[in-house]
Amino acid sequence: MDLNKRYTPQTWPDHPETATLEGKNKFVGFWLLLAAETVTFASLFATYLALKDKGPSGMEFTAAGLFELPLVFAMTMILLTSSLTSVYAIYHMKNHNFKAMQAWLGITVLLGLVFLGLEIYEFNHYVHLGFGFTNSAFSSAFYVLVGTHGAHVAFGLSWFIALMLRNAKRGLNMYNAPKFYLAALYWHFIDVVWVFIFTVVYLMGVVG
Amino acid sequence: MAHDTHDIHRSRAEYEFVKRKRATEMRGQLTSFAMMIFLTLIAFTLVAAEFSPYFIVPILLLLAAIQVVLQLYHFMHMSNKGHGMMAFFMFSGMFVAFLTVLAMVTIVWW
Amino acid sequence: MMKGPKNWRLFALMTALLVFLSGCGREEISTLIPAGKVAQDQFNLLILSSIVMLFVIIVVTIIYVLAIVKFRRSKVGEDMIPEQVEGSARLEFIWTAIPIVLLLILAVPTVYSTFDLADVTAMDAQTEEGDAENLTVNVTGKLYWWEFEYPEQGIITAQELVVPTGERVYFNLIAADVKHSFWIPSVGGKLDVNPENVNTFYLEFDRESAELDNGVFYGKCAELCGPSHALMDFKVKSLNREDFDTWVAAMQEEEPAAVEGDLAQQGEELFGTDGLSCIACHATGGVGATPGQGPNLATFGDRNTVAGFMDHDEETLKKWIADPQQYKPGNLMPDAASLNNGEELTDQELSALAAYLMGLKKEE
Amino acid sequence: MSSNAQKTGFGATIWDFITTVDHKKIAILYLISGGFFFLVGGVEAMLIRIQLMKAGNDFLSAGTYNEVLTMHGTTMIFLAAMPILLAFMNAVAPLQIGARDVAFPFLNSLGFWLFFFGGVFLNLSWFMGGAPDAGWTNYASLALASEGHGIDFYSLGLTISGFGSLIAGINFLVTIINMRAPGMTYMRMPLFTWTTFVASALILLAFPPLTVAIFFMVFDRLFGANFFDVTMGGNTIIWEHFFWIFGHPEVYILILPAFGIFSEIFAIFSRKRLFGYTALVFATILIGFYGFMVWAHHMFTTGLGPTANAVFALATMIIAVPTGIKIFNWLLTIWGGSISFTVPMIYAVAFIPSFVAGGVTGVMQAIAPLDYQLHDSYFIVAHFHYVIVGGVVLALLAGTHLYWPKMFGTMLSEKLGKWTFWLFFIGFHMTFFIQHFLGLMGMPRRVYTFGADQGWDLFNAISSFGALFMAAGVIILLVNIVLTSIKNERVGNDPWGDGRTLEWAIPSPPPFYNFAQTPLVRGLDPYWIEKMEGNKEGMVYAEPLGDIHMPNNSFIPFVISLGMFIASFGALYHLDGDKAWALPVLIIGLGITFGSMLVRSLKDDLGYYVTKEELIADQERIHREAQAREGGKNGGLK
Ligand code: HEA
Ligand code: HEA
Ligand code: HEC
Ligand code: CUA
Ligand SMILES: [Cu+2]
Repeated sequence: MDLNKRYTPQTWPDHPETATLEGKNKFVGFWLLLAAETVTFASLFATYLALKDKGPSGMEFTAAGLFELPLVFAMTMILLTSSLTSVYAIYHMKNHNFKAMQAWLGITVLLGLVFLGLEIYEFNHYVHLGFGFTNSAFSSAFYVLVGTHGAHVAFGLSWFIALMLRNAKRGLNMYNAPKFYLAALYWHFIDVVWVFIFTVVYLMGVVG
Repeated sequence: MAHDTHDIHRSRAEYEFVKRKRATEMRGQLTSFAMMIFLTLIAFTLVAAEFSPYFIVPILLLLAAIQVVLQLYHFMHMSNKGHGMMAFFMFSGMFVAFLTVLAMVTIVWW
Repeated sequence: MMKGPKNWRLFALMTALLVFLSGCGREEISTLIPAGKVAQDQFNLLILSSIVMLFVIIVVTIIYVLAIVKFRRSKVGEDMIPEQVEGSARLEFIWTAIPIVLLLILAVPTVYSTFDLADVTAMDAQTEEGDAENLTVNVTGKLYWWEFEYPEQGIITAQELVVPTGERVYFNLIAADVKHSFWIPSVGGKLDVNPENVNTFYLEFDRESAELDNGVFYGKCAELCGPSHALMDFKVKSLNREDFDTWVAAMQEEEPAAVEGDLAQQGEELFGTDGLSCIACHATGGVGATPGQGPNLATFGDRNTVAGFMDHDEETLKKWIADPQQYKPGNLMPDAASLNNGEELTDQELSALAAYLMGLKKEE
Repeated sequence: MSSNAQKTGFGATIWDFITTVDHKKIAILYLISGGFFFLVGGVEAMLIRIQLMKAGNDFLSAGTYNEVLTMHGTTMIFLAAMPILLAFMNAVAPLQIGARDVAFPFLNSLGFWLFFFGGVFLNLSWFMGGAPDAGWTNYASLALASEGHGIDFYSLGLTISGFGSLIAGINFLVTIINMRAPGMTYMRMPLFTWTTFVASALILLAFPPLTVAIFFMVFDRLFGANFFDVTMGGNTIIWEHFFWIFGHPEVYILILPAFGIFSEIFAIFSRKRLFGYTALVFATILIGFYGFMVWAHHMFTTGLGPTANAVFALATMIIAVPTGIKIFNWLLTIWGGSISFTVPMIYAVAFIPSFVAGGVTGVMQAIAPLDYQLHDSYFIVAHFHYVIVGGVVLALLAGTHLYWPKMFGTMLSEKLGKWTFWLFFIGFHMTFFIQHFLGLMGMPRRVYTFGADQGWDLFNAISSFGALFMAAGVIILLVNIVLTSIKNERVGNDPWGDGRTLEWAIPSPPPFYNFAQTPLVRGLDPYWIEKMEGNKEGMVYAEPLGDIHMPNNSFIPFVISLGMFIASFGALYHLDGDKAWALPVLIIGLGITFGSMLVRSLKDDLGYYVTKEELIADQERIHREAQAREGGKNGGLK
């Protein structure tokens, strides 16, 4: 495969992400990884559900008393929107419009950063309330579940940023198109996980 | 072997056609997005309205499930051709995930 | 599954004899010599499944031996190219169907027994006077010893479980530290002793342990729980109901029997708060005692073992008191020296303690 | 710019193996390190048997015994059996589907080095304050109570090597999905490839729960979390569930590739197509599928309640059906064949009764009420050694003999091989058969000693005696390996004479690009088909001779793994509080790992081409060597 080969929108294939064998391999492998991630997060959710509101006798914090919905609502909207913006980025990738793709990715990264900031703020807030990681089985399960998601967000952002910087001068080619595509897939997956987090942890937590 | 791609050259018309097709697709994505936002709103409203948990929880889970389907099939293109194996593994993963969650909510405390 | 006690007792006797002749373990501990309904049910399942499995093995062996005898290359010829058969739908069907049938044969008693052995609904049943109808024992697994509390009778003992024969005895199991598992092989299968939740089941004891060679059934901890897991044994005395009631009555006596002999009295002193404060961990009365850090020693003189597994004699006892870690690594009893401000106990002091402890009896 | 420039010398060879991304060399790495760990685990097994040789033995202390026992189980399962199977998968599966390489050569190397460093880390615990001592199952309450750092070595070591396994699993899945040669449809794949595929799928879905549970363990022990701390609301049963949600599929991860190896052997040495190929494939898939629904049969006595126990009991029994289908199809494969009793075939033939015996005791344990008696007794030990040693280890030994010529180009001695077999086989039954009865006689497992008054002396003595035979067998195998390597008689493509699948159509060992031209597959057992049609080449080609694209070697996988290895020490000692160096070590280690990952992703690595001219030259060399061999002596069996 030739890195220097230049493409125009007319010569750019329909599915650049799977046009080469390397791309196809990455693509399938990445989906498999997502299947494994599904099980990983399911394990975390399962543990969280088993340990929800469990703690030493006289424990102060339970889900119903702790979570505040407005913040979570804002975070949800932001992450959902970032999912859409990454779809736009891939749309432009397929049209071989590098500039537009970079722009939409930039927006996605910004939204992701805001999300991450809010999450850090939230954790910080809870810790100040006295709901620390080591307080109870419930707190450990909560921080590890939501924190793992947060770590995924952070990783996804670094991935986007690395790709954007590395390829800023190169434009799109067969070598990096699969990478952009997969990073976007990853971002959607993170969004899927968040859907369950806001449903199972926050909404169902508040409901009791 | 298959390491190199076949070069394609599209005529202007073909190109315009593909591009239009993508644009339509993109509008579909926007609709999905709107639906997701809408579902999320319903979910939060339900909880804010403080209905009975027995009523809310199943609905919340249903809404989440719909969102997941939208993400997987529209944003992640799992319905496209060539995704059969991937879909199979995703569903296997979800199956294991389901069993795990089921076990933890039913037979851990007794 | 076998109904009617008479019927299966005979069966049990027969099988026990049979097995005994073929040398399948000691009657105190072997699951092959069941001494109670639960173990008997399980033994019957063992026999049933063994027959099924034997059948499977025989079928496989026949085909297998025929094949490797008939079709060796030296017999069929060096250059023979066998027909490349693809398969046979009919055969596939047969060897799918027959195992399914065999499994169904196993499945029915499995499900029945699973529910039967877990049936503890009668546990809290009460007589008209409001007494419990059945005996319940609360078992606590602790790092390398067992505590048995009889809530209804208000007594506590350790290391040696005493139970009546011929009736269901219900057990509540919980661990005080790490997970253990409660197992009396010849009386019935085990149940785990978890730290977070009480597990409940029942056993029936159909033989008086006095009939056994060593006078007790052997109980085991069956879950790895640390270095001395292998030594976390307990003993079971099954008495007929009358003897059991006598034992309970003796345990319920408030006054401990008077300590006899000078040596023993010196021992009592050492044992108490003015001496080495053994009493801080070990209660010496059967009633009113609360679950302790160490085993309740009220019946120590009646026991068959020291610490659950060692010979029950004064020499061993002295050695144990002087240095428990040497015999049961990792157990939670401090050695005597550390209770005595770092000084080793004299042989005389040890003998005194031993004499005192050996005198603690509730049986005659 | 081909990298097959012949550098020689010891240092160069080491460097080559450290940086290699060639699946055949990685296979050798797996074989050597897995073999080494098998010896370590075997020595631990011998220590166990020596200690239990007689009542009240004091050869090992109580604490040491628990360490030996834990490390024996952990080493054998994670560091010996799985890696040796991965060795054969690497060596053979890509060849069987006519691929030039695996899908991710770089990740393949990374997977190996992660496994390797994880294994080394785990075993270093012996020298750094004590090995893990809570059993290979590492149940939470005991693990949390365990003093010292043994359990932390277990957690971190298995995390690292677990990532390695996950990577290997994904790699094989993608290879098999994407890289099959033209004509190699799913239903023409050799059974070993199929079992590799299903086992990899099990790895993909079973390792995450283990990793998650181990992380909980690490958080609890090192960072004050409360997942398993009962006084803080935690629950130790969660660990049990996760361990077995992983653990049960894990035993099928071991046995399925073993089934695959035996399937190949039965077909080859009966000169017959596998009977009921389709049924065998579907049975494999079914076993994999059911494997996820039965884990609680390890927890019948945990107290989950009768409903859960009954459901899991029935689900477990069902697995006997697809397994039976396999057994009977194998029997019908040799039926009507022309059986040649080579060493691999002897193992395969011995495997059937051994494994069936182990399988049926499994079904007995599935009878929940009966399992209340059997659980945690020596009956269980007997069961799983029957399926593992009688199934997996026999397959490993068989595979070693079968694929040795393909991997190294020279045959192991058949004579010594038979010695190994008989010693091992007799020893195996002597050791483990009697343990069924020990279990029924009330002997719990994991006991470091037993009293003379329990009636278990004689049987334990017999069991220990049998283990000596196994050791003798293994030692003869080692002798065999040394002798053959010294003699080094080269063999041709198809040393067994009856090869059926594509790997036997190319030279032994294959050239680094595997297939000069991608083969065209015309049916099941493609090499057999071509042979039968008198095709001297053994293959038809799907493409003309042309340049071949190859991946570059890379040092980065080694460095990434090394970084995690270093970081683990930091994490482990960080919370001792008195070790100021721990935190820097943790940071440096992670720095090395992430730094090298970054280098990998920023530096383009596009591989290189073997040109058509180089290929032609290499093919000619291979041809000349074959001629020379033919002139001298015919390699192989006949
Ligand atoms: C390679 C590894 C391997 C394999 C293949 C198996 C196969 C099976 N295992 Fe085993 N098992 C282990 C490794 C394995 N196991 C290990 C390591 C443990 C202990 C872990 C620990 O606690 O440390 C264990 C423990 C274990 C237990 C838990 C016991 C306990 O701790 O209380 C149970 C219970 O159901 C069980 C059942 C089975 C069954 C039903 C099968 C079935 O798959 C077997 C199926 C095969 C056959 C049945 C034979 C062939 C079939 C026929 C010829 C058809 C006709 C047959 C019939 C109709 C019966 N196993
Ligand atoms: C792949 C898995 C595997 C394999 C192959 C084996 C192989 C063997 N195992 Fe093991 N075993 C387990 C997995 C395995 N085991 C597991 C998971 C447990 C449970 C652990 C737990 O409870 O947590 C267990 C537990 C276990 C026990 C129970 C201990 C207890 O509960 O207290 C015993 C006891 O007999 C035992 C014995 C043996 C023996 C004799 C072999 C033999 O087959 C070994 C044969 C190999 C050799 C004999 C190698 C000889 C090597 C040499 C002689 C060295 C020469 C050296 C040089 C030249 C350097 N094993
Ligand atoms: C810190 C608490 C503690 C103190 C103090 C203590 N013990 Fe113990 N003792 C234990 C524990 C715990 C065991 C159970 C050990 C085991 O079996 O694992 C035990 C066991 C015993 C046993 C065996 C019990 C049996 O049922 O077989 C005897 C006898 C005994 N102790 C005597 C003494 C004497 C005498 C002293 C004083 C010199 C003493 N103990 C001081 C905790 C203590
Ligand atoms: Cu308690 Cu083992
Ligand atoms: Cu299992």
